[in-house]
Amino acid sequence: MSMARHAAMLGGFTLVCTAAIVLVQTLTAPRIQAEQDAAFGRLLAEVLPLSAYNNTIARDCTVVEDADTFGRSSAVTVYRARRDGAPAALVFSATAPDGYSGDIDLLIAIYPDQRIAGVRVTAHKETPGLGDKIERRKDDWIDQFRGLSLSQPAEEKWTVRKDGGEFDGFTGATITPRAVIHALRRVQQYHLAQRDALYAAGNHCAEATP
Amino acid sequence: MTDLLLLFVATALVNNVVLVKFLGLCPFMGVSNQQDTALSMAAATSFVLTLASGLSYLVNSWILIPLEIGYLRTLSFILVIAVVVQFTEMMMAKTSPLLHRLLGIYLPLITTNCAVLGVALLNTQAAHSFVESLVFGFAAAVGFSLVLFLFAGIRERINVADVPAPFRGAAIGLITAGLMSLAFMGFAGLFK
Amino acid sequence: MTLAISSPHRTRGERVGSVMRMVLYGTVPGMAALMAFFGWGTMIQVWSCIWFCLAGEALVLALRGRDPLRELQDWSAVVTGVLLGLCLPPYAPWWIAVSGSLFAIIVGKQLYGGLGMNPFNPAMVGYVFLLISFPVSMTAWTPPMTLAANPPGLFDSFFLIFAGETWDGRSLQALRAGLDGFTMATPLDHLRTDIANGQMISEVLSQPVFGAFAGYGWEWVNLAFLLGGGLLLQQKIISWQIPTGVLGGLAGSAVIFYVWNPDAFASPVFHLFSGGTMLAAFFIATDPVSACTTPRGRLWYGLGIGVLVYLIRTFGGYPDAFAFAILLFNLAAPSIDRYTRPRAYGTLTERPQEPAP
Amino acid sequence: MTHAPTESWWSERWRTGLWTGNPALVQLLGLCPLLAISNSAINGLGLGLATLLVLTASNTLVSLVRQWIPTAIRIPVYVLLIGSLVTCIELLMHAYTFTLYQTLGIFIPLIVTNCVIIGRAESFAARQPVLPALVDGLAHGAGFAAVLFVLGSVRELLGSGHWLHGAEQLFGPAAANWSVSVANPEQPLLLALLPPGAFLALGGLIAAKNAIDQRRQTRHAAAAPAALATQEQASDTPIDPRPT
Amino acid sequence: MSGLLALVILGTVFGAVLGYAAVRYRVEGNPLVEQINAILPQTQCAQCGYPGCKPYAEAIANGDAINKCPPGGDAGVKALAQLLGKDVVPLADASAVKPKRLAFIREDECIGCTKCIQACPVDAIVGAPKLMHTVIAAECTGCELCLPPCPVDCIDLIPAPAPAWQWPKPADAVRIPIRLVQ
Amino acid sequence: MMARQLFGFPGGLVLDDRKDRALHAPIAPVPLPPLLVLPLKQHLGAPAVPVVQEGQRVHFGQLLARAADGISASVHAPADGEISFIGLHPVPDDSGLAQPCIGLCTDETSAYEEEEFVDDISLTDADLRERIAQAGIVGLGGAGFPSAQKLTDTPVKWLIINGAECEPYISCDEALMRERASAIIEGAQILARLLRPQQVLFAIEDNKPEAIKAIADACDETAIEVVVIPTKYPSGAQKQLIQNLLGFEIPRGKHSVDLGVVMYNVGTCHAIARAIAHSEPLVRRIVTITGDAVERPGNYEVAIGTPIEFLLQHVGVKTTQLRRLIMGGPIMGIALSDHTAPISKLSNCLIAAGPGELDESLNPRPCIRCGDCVEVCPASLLPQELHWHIRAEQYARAEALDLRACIECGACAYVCPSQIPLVQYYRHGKAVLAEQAAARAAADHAKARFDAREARLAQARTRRQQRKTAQAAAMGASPIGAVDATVASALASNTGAATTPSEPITTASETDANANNISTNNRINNSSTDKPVIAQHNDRLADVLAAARRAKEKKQQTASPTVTGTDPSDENAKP
Ligand SMILES: Cc1cc2nc3c(=O)[nH]c(=O)nc-3n(C[C@H](O)[C@H](O)[C@H](O)COP(=O)(O)O)c2cc1C
Ligand SMILES: Cc1cc2nc3c(=O)[nH]c(=O)nc-3n(C[C@H](O)[C@H](O)[C@H](O)COP(=O)(O)O)c2cc1C
Ligand SMILES: Cc1cc2nc3c(=O)[nH]c(=O)nc-3n(C[C@H](O)[C@H](O)[C@H](O)COP(=O)(O)O)c2cc1C
Ligand SMILES: Cc1cc2nc3c(=O)[nH]c(=O)nc-3n(C[C@H](O)[C@H](O)[C@H](O)CO)c2cc1C
Ligand code: SF4
Ligand code: SF4
Ligand code: SF4
Ligand code: SF4
Ligand code: FES
Repeated sequence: MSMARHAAMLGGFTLVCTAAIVLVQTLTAPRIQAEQDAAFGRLLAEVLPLSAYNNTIARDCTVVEDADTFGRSSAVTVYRARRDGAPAALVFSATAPDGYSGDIDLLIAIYPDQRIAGVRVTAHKETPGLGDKIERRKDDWIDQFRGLSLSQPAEEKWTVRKDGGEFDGFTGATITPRAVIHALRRVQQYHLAQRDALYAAGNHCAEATP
Repeated sequence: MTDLLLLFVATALVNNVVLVKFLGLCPFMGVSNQQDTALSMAAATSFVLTLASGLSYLVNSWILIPLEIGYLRTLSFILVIAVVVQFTEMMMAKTSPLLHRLLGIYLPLITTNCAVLGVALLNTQAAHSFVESLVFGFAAAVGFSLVLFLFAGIRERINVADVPAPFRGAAIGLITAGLMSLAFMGFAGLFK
Repeated sequence: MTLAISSPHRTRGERVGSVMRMVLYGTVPGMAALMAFFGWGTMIQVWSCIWFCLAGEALVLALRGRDPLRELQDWSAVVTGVLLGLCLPPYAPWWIAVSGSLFAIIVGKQLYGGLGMNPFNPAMVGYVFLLISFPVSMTAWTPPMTLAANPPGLFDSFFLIFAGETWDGRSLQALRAGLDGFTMATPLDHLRTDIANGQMISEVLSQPVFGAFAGYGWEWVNLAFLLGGGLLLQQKIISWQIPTGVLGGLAGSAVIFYVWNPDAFASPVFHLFSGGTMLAAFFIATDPVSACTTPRGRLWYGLGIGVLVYLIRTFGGYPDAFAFAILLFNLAAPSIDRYTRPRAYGTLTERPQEPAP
Repeated sequence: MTHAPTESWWSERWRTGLWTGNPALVQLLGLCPLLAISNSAINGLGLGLATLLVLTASNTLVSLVRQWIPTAIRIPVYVLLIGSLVTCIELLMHAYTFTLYQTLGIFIPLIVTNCVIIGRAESFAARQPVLPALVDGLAHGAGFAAVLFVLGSVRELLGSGHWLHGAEQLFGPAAANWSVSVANPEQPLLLALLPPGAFLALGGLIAAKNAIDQRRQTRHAAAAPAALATQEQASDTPIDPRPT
Repeated sequence: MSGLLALVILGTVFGAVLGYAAVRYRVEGNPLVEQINAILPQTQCAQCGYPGCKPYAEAIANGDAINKCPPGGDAGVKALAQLLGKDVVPLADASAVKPKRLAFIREDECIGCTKCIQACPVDAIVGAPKLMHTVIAAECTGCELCLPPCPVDCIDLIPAPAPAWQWPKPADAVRIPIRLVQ
Repeated sequence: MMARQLFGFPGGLVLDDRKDRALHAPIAPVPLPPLLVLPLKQHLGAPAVPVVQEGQRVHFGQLLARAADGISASVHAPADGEISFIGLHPVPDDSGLAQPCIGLCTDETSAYEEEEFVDDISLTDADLRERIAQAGIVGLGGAGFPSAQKLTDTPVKWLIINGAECEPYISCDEALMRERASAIIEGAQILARLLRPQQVLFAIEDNKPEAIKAIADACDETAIEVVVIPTKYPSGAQKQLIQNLLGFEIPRGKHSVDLGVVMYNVGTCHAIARAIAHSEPLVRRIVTITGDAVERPGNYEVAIGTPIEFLLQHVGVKTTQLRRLIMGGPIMGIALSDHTAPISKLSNCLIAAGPGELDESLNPRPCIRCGDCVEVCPASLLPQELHWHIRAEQYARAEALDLRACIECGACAYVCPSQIPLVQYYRHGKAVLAEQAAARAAADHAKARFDAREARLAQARTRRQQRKTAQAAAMGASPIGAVDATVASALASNTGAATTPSEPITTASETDANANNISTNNRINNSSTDKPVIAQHNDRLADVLAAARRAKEKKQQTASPTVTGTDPSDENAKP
């Protein structure tokens, strides 16, 4: 008796509550989707100017796997920007595994002519105050790579000044910049070798967003 | 195996639920005046946390994902937790009055311990497998228990100290927790 | 009505102040070695820490309506100041010493009620506070004087600390420019980052910042602190368990890894004579207030610190992990005490076996 | 509560929620979001408002359904109610305050387990008519939100030198220039933004409240020693031992 | 819609489980009440606002404040706080705490009405109707309940025998001069 | 003298003993003072009961106060004279409070009389026990436990004679052992005869070579084994000495006799020998008088009851030098605040300390947890934790940390760098715990009585109910039955204002019976079900609350004229 009553009560409440949620969900779903796309767009816009392409970049991707280059064992989605169908840029997400206290996740956009369109750090665990100047919010260090390529400066100069490279580290912190720059170098090398294959590959967007 | 071990250490120490992830703070502050009670609370929470971790994995991968109703995750998880806790309490009260006397008054508190729900949600966020979910839940429980127990030990000492009047009680407790959290930052980057 | 006075009527007397002063004497050799290798900076830091610790303590005592004059006579604030000052990079700006001292004394000690009540080691609370809050200044160690291009004198040191640059306008950066015009991380920091970078121990150790068996200069600093620690042991200011535990735990862990792969892990000797090992083992971990009190507990406490220091040094985010390891074990101390309590007289659970008459 | 709520009773509700029984400062409930989300004033305010909303609504709903629920499923039902409220708010925030939603992260769903909410449901709403329950929810929610905001402000100011940064996330683009920059130190007090800073700041806040109370009390005691006795009856739900 | 259905089923099942558990695992009594009652001083004086210690123990188990029993004093509050893991709070009515006293019947004035006998919760008064009554000092808890019923107000409260001298707690952290021989 | 394996004991201290000062001369007698003051309680247990009146003449050795029931010891006259008063007088006691004493004005001619020697062989065991008990002998080692009550009937395994005298300054036992070894051994033999131990051990610290030699000589030809133990305070404490000699501990809550060990102090043995051989009750003892302010330090044979002033005068005290006066040793002794206090049976030493000799002020600082106290505690306690908890009034926690195992030896306080009066904390803690235990017992007792009463009332109620129904049924049946029922119901009803003439009789007699016999009530309580108690609870509840309210009103009326809104009828009822 009490069992049935409890079951009915709880079932009833679940029904009402779930119904309310379903209602709200139905009402908000389109807007959430739009916001999500917009958010992805905003992130992309940080590394790649909107004017550079005109396709729906979130729907044009290919998936590659290269643990050495991208620093992750799982597949990596590469987004392809096109302008009127012609290649405009490739957007890679990569990980620099040798940060001071762990992985540094990057988003890197590269024009077909090998120039870097933009770089952003999407996640890291570096020491606040020391290594975290790689964040755009904290410092504009990360912006210096825009427009550079593997030939300018030369490939062997893609490291911190302490190791004989072109780029400044931060006061008291070279590990983090070194890790970022090395990751950039690797991705550029990959881009150099694989550019055409990447643009040509079939369209396949994985679930994950960067 | 080493992966699981690393997950365990990382969850229990490096990303400690209480001091780094900020989960389960209410029981952490509330049930830490004595080590004995802290121990009971830790045991009860560990049980529920591990169980709920596993169950919520099942709910997630058998119901929520196939039906594509991810937005009902919170609701279904909390329902699972509330029922687990309530059921455990009732069962324990009958079958093991001794255990119930030890843990009884803490069990209802666990429903509102956000570590339980938080760990379940973090599990799905990190896309853990079933075994990983269990390990993660258990490690979080161990981390919770560890800091709760140690904190209770410190508080027993503070309770006999001449703390300035405005700081007595909760304030000095929180400051101590702050210093603990400062100390736990030493684990940052361990086995990165 | 007479005031009842309980026995004993003769005691060894109140000796807190003299115990604390003894600790201060113990630090003298180490402090001298630090100054010999790293210049006047250390002395200035120690000096300012002492005064700000005393000021912070006096302030709180006065606010609480206590008698600062009586309580400052326990000298514990001076010990805190000295130990904190010894841990600071020699040319850290003045406000580092100020904020560290005040945080150590006020939050680390007086909020708990002052001497004897604090669960955490105040000096280490101050140090970690600084390390987390101001990592840039706190990781800026200078090279030993003999390696530096142009070491600052006493005057310069003053200006460097209080005005940010030397008399003739050289900044800390310029001073840090040591041998090859580059950075100066501490030897432990070097070890950590270079090994992470894939170098072999032998390569790493061939750099000039490394000396005969540990960091250049640091080995002598550690020997000097060991000497001072010996004095404390001999004077029975500290008990043997904690230093033995710390050094044993550190060396023990180092031996295991070193034997396993001497190319990737530094030798036990290197660990024992690097960074703040001896200072921590004899002066900091032994702070009676925040350590364990039972004899067995002290051994476990020391061992735990030693092992944890090794783990964090080798696998963690901090090149010299003493502050964190000590705070973490301060945290565990009451619980360790709880489980290492000596068995009180008459509480044997099984029946004593009686020897036949 | 058999007597009709008087005016002083209402003001007492507010006083309890905001000060004497403040969920965050006195009852020490809902600490997790309080500490995790208080790294900036706007984040704090955002979560505070969300909590306020949920608390008010849940108190009202619980009070509405209180007669029909058997004890065995009492907690699951409350949790269900709260859970669905939270999910709705989460969806709405996701749709309308997207960036804030991302910052607050896991702590929005965790409002469900915010002990303040279930605490008020259990100890107040489940025994009171709708209107008092609603006001109680408002008062406690406001108290909680206020503490979140103050704590966020303190930490933001100490840790980064500015205040109300990112107001546009909550109040729309027009609020973008509300941000006040107080100082721009070369090395800000990073600690304030890190977990230890959260604990220390809340500890300081509670101590400050205690200090105010204690000072008031001593002044009070000095002024009117007799008044103390009558003050004591201000307990939350007076229990009448007489069987009714 | 399928989601709705799935959750409703989940809810129904859970409701059933709990309903079953509520029936299957019903328990009577609360061991906590006994533990609390063991701490209360058993004076049965009703100063806590409950008719005796046990009812107050029940009230505490249900969440009432722990600081309402004056005979238990601060020590009692402390013990309760310890048991229940609550914070120690000062007694609600500190003025009600007074040194222990005993009832004493002025025997020549007693009219033997037996009203006090009926009031005494621990049977500490003996006497026959119309004859004088007397209080058994060893049994009297000093609860004062016998005072109001007495029609001739012949019951006094006398101080209980002074406790033996005991060592006081030493003064804290101040210099203590030791009285020297004059 | 044989080498014997010693087991040692944890902790302990090596102290500068300074015993020599008092040992340079033999034991010297002190003349009788004009007034002797004899405290009624010079032992552990209940005070003795005076058997003389003020003004009564008494003679040497006459019983003045007999042992009370239980643990107690009698008091005898140390001289001929006249009882001058029976009343409060300062005594050597920590509290400094005056205590009941008997004053004895001694006759000028009075002197010690040597009773003639009696050979104990001629006495039976029972006689011996009786004599020891009659002589008012208590343990002279410090605790003052009545010695006769330690003489069990069952044979023990070990008899230990405690000649350790481990505390600095005190040398009365040593002097006794040097000079009167044979009498001590005689006493030990008597004890051995009564206790029939398998082994008799005589423990002496190794800093007393002369005493060791004297005792060893006296022990020749006897079965007594002299054991020399290392000098380490507190090696003479009973538990530690047993641990040291025999290697086991006395479990918590047990006495040494439970493990077959009985221990007597050498002074006690001497007193027993005198009581048996010379029929002399315990009326004098050896007292070490020493300290920098004493002109002629030494060991003196003093009549019990001799005022301290008199003694000081006799040995010569440098008044300008005198700083503190301690009865007992510097570590365990009692601080004296009144010079008129007498020497009691337990006064083994009197220290008149000069400048700097003893602490003249305490400068306690907070405990720094240095652990020095842990190292010296012979009971393996954590003295600092005990102190922290007692300081915070967490007495139960201190108890859980085995506060009861503390022997108050003071080693911890001696070494504490913060100069914390640790022993005082422990004494305070133990006192509070004892008080709490007593309150707990009283509460349990009250609860038992309360429950019994509730049960009785409930039963009466059910009985009345039954009668009522029976009455209703019987009414029509027979007139006799109806009368019976009325009477019965009247007898059964016992509450409420509706007083019938017969009712209180029942109440009173029931109350009486219950007051005297709780076990009966308990039986009733057990046999009755819970239900009626709860049912009638509500009735009682109203009564009790009304009573409580009235009590409160009464109080308020006397305290302040303001009357808070109460029922006016109530007020009328109780003006
Ligand atoms: C506690 C601590 C945290 C540090 N965190 C970082 C970091 O996050 N990123 C980094 O590059 N260096 C960090 N460092 C500094 C490195 O260990 C190393 O000293 C530095 O990178 C060397 O740089 P320099 O050659 O410019 O002095 C940290 C050092 C310490 C002691
Ligand atoms: C409360 C109490 C009861 C005792 N009961 C006995 C007893 O029954 N038999 C016995 O031989 N000794 C008894 N003793 C004596 C002790 O065992 C011990 O001999 C005495 O206290 C002297 O030891 P001390 O001076 O080391 O304290 C008792 C002592 C105390 C305090
Ligand atoms: C700390 C301490 C020290 C003691 N030292 C001695 C001692 O040196 N000599 C002694 O005879 N009794 C000493 N006692 C008393 C003994 O424990 C025990 O009471 C006594 O030997 C029993 O004999 P009695 O009953 O004849 O006094 C000491 C007690 C304590 C607590
Ligand atoms: C052996 C010894 C070591 C000490 N070490 C420290 C220390 O590491 N840090 C510190 O702040 N105080 C230290 N002190 C001083 C003092 O104990 C400390 O400030 C207390 O924590 C204050 O309560 C030490 C004292 C002694 C006797
Ligand atoms: S006030 Fe205390 S003693 Fe009196 S009835 Fe209430 S609980 Fe019992
Ligand atoms: S005699 Fe009076 S005061 Fe004593 S217990 Fe009975 S009712 Fe209470
Ligand atoms: S000796 Fe004194 S200061 Fe040291 S631990 Fe013991 S009580 Fe504390
Ligand atoms: S007085 Fe007690 S605690 Fe102190 S050393 Fe002696 S036995 Fe141990
Ligand atoms: S909010 Fe209470 S436990 Fe997290």
